[in-house]
Amino acid sequence: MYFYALIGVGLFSVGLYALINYAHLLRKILALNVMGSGIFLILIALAKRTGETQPDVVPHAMVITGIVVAVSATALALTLMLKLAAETGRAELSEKDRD
Amino acid sequence: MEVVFKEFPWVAVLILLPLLGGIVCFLFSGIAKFTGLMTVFFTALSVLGLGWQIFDNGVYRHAVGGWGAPLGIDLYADGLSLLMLAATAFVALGVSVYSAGYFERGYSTRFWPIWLFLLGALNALFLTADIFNLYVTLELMGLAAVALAGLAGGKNALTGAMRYLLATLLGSLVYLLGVALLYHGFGTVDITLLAQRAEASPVIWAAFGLIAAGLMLKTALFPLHFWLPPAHGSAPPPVSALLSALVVKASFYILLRLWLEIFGPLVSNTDVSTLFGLLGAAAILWGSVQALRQTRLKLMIAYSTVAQIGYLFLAFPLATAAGVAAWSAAMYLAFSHALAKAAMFLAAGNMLRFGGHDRISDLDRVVQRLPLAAAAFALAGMSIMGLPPSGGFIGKWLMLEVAIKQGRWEIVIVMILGGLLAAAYIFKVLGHTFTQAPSPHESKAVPASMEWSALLLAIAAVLLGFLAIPVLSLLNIGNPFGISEVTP
Amino acid sequence: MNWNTWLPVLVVISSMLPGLIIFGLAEHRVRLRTILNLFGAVVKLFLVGWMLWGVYHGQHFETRLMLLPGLELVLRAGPLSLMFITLSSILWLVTTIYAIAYLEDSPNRSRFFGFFSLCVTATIGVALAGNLITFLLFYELLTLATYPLVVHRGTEEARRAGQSYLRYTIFGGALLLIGTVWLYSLTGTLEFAPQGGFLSEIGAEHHTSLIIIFALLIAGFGVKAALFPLHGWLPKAMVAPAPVSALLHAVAVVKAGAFGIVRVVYDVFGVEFATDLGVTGPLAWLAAFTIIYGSLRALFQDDLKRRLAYSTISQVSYIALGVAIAGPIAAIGGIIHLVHQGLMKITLFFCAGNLAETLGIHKISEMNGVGKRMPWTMAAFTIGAFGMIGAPPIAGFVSKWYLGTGALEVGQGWVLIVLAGSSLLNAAYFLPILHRAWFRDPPNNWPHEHDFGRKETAWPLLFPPIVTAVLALAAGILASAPFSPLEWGQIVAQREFYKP
Amino acid sequence: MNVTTFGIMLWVAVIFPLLLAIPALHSRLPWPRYIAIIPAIIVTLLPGEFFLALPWIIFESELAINGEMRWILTMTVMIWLIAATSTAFSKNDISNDRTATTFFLLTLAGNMGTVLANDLVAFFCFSTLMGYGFYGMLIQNSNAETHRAARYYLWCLIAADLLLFEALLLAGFENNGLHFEIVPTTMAEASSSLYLWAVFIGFALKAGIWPAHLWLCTAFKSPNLLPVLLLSGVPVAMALLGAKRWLPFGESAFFDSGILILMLGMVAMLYALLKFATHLSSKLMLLAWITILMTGLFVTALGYGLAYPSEWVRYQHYLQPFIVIFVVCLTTATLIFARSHAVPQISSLELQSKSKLNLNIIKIQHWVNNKYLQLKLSSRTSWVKTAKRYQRILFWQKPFELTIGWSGRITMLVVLGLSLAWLAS
Repeated sequence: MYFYALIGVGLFSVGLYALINYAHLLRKILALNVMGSGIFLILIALAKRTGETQPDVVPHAMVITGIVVAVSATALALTLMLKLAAETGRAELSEKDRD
Repeated sequence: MEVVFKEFPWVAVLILLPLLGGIVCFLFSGIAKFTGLMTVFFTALSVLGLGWQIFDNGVYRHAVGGWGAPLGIDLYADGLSLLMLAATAFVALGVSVYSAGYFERGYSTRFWPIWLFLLGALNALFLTADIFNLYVTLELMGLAAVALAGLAGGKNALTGAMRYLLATLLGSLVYLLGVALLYHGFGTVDITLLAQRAEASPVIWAAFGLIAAGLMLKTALFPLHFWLPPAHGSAPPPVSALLSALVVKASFYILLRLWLEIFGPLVSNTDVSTLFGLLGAAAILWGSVQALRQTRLKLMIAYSTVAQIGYLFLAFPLATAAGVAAWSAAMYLAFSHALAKAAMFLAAGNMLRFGGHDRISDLDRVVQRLPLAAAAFALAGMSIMGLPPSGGFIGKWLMLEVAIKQGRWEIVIVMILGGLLAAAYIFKVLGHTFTQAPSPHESKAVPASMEWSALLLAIAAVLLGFLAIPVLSLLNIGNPFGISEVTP
Repeated sequence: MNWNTWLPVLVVISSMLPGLIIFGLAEHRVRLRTILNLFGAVVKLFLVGWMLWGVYHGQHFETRLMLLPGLELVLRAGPLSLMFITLSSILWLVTTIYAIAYLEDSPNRSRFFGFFSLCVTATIGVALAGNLITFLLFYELLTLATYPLVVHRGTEEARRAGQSYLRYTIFGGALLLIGTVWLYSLTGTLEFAPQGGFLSEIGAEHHTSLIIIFALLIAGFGVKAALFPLHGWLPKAMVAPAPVSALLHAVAVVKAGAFGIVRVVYDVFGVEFATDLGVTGPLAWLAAFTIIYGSLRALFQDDLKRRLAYSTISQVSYIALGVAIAGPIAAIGGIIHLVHQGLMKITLFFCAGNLAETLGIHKISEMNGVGKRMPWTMAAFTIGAFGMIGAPPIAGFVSKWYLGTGALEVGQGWVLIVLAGSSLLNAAYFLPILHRAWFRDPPNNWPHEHDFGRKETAWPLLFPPIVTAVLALAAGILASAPFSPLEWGQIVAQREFYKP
Repeated sequence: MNVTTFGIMLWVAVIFPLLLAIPALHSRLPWPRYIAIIPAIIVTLLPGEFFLALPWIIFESELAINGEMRWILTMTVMIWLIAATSTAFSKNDISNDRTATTFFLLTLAGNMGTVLANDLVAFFCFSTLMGYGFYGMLIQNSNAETHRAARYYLWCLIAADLLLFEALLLAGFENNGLHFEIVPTTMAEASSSLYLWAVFIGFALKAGIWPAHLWLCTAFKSPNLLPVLLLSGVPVAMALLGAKRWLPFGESAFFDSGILILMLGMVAMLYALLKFATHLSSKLMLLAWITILMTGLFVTALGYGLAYPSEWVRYQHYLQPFIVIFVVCLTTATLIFARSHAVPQISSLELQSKSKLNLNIIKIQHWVNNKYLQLKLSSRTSWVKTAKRYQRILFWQKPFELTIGWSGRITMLVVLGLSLAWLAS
């Protein structure tokens, strides 16, 4: 059970690393999604509580909500990225872009 | 009639009305402006209703659909929530009137739905009683805010919005991880239950660390403020006003709520509050100095927000010995900052619209030609500087009093320095508004609604200086800051 | 709530309301603006007269508004307040008349008169403040209301002067804020009371704190009172139009600072307690030094207004000196100088303004023979200047007299030397001006002459300095008359020094 | 008419000239200089002693007149009548314009007030007014020499006023009132030699007593007749009057101070005599030296009075008429000299007036003087040399320089001798 949770933590960390390390916005957005998945995994993994046969339903509800939020966030992010790319020609953030 | 008013589920109205209004605006873009204004107006009235309700009946708790924790959604309103709701309502009214004049047709249809959506999310956030719903509202608020920030298009705005989006998503996710840990540890997301169940343990520490980090990022506490100036500085002025006045305060509200209810008693270790205090002090000094160095008006105001956030965090080290007074001071500062900063951004927007630029040194005789905007800027500046009589002064006075009573001279000095620096950057602007710029420019007319909304918000920020007693007594409904001491 | 509680508020509002309305007036509505201005000034004068009468007959005027639990806004009319507001309201009326004529046809007059009225409002508030927090509030308002007046001309020089003014005053305000909060956290009250009172009960372990608080408060007020070394803004602020300088020097800003010092020593600390703390001595020395320093600097100024500015630095410290000598008679000297200096200095500034407006004269070296061209103006100037020197029987003589005998009374003979030195220096920088004006021959052409026909200048410009000069003379000659500044000064000193 | 009405006349005598000093008023009246004196003349004619006290005036000052002061007032009136006459008929006199009249009247008002004052404050007020008014008269349309004199006078005046102010403060500190009846007595009891010296030096400066005589000598070279005329009488007499009224005579002995003052007076007399002997050339300057001589005499008398109160009580009644007679004689003499000699050193005239008539007069005077002076110069060159050296001492720039003139040396020696003698006793 903790195995999955640890994998979740791992995913979160990898995502964080990618978010900071890569300049391309698509990679950053993907990294955020990976982080989100990591957290969802943790939530699911920890839903099975000791001493109970039935897994807790609340985390599942949370994950579903979380996924909905993540999808909309990703959609917004992608839109923004496309607009930015159209505006600057590059899908990257750079200090030099300011006038 | 009175009974109806008192029993009426104002909280539900507060959340649903803006969402509904947002949908209407989205569907019928022709009446977006009218619907938006009406919605905001009635939402503000509902805050009044809720205020009356909890003033008479005390704390309000409502389980949506009768489900109750842990599965259902609990709504909770005490003085603290009410104060934040009131701030939201005031700023919302001002900004909405302003936006009605500011946004032209094309932008208007996009602005109103998102803005009402944001309003709904904010109201929901302030009324939520469980930490997971806090996450959801936080995320909704963040997304709406990003959408607004990018509304204007253009390179700067989009870059700022993108940066903002990444920061806010990262913050939310880190917060969510903390929530997951807390749920795992104590099997509930309801704040009250958590407060009962939680005990000092590594889980608490880990959760606290994550939650605090996420929220600090979203609140833009130094040194995690990097995303704020570009986002606030390049968004359209009414949006900047909303972001600076409300959105950053919302995440601070969550941090404060959780600290008060859950973490404060458990990790009440002076190191943590000292760290918050240190970061707050650094934010004040750094933000102010940066603001002073800016040549663009809106960026200057954005950095000023960074500095003003710092004051809120100064309350942490002070609250260990004098909870109520310190928190009252912080919330008073937050409230008046919301009004003043909104007014300031709106006034800056007027100057921007008027002159077509916001270079501080080229502000060309604004005082003569745009007196209301200059007055709004000056009055808002008064509150930001903490000059009497203004809301900012009362907040600073309360905080200084606590600090001096505790002998925390370093905090006193930081606060005074912050005030002086604020005066320096605000009067730098005002000085230039009197003089003729080296390159005079053509001016563009500014609608009266935009001028007056900014001015009225600024006046409200100043008048807040005279309303300390009612506001503080409202704030203490439900005793949000614990009962460790009597009201000062 | 009865009439007596409303009166202080009405006195404050009587200038604020016209000010706010004037902001909204269009630039060309000269007549309405003038009527509003004068109406406000006259109403205020009437209300103040009423209050004066009431207080003289033992009535009590007080308004309170709760600001925070335990922290109230208090407006109260005592003898000391009344001296100050009577001065302010009379001089406001006179200055308004002057300013209307002075600024004729110049731009942005609505803004100017709006802030002008607010400035007076803040001054009245400072005078009526019944506790330190109210004082602080109006004191800061005063800073804000005068800033637009200082930068009114909108030139780069004016902007710099404004920034310099703010650098000093905001800094002073910050010190004041710390001092006030600190005091409040020590005592829990900020109420002004005759002879201080509430501080002397504080334990000896807090005395160091109290000394620091005293220093903070005095430094905070000292900025506006232009005590050395906090005086730097004053000469720079001379870029403002003449009515503003007149107002800054005689009525509003500088006086508010000096008044603050009086309040702190008398009504917060109490003279006796302050003397016990040992803080009055250094204050007296600082004031004495400022007196000499200001006069010395004035000697070397060729710009007339700058010379007057340094003279103000010197003269206002007489007030602080009178207070710091800590004896009842010297107190009278300090307090009445509040009024006397106002009357004399405003006369001088009006005259300087007249010279600038009528003949374009700004420098002393341009003043040759000006007495022949503008005899009335220069006669008023002469009275003001002799008053400053302390020549009898002009008002300044009475102030110096009480300062001197007061100093002797408490055995501080050194003050006499300071007074003599200052008089000597005053003579050294005023008499050459008079000599030039009266005894040198006028040039063929004045720098920038306006034509006023057969009159020496416009009536509304000439009338105010003559009125104030006559008042300064009357305050000296009729010093023992009822309602004279001297008599009020004696009433105040009575309250501050002798237990009832 | 009762005493109160008489009392009001006292005020009128002072206020009337003061009001007339306003140019707009006196330019509309014929003979303003005479009209201004009329109330004072009436006061001298009113019988008995009377006073007017107004409770609301500064320090409850009052004016009064008694038998003793009536003498002085009469003298003052006479001097002013002479002064008015000396200018009234000379229509071309450059000092006859409006501003000059103003200063004339201001000085007149100050003088009347000084005589009538019955307390220290009033005396001080009016003597200040008189001093500055006199400065104005002195400097009107003057030459470089007079300018210098006026400047010296001004500084003496300021210094004197400061000293008197300090004395006043001391008196005010010791007393409840400042009337001439009380102050000297209480100050004598307080034995305040600080007060005594402040008063003495203050009035000495105003009277031009040696060694503060510089302004007096220089002022006698003024091209204006009027100030020269008044010089010998008004300021000097008023200063002596002041010293007499302020100082505690006949109360208690101030032996040391008294003797010092006495010696000073004697030295002044000696110095003036020596100067007199060396300055026979200019008759007007002789008057200056006579003035200094006489003030020296008075100072000697004052010092004696201070040192021996009982003697003062016995002889003081002779002093008053003496002052009066002396001053009136001196003024008349000055008038005669001045009118016959016109202006002494016309070469240094820097007249600004552009009137043709004036210029002609000046030219004639130039011619006369040059002739006269050249005669003198050629015949007595050695005199010129010594005169130049005195000039240096006269300006008192380097008083202790070794090249000091012989009259100065003798004076110094005498001072030294007297001091030694005094120390030995």
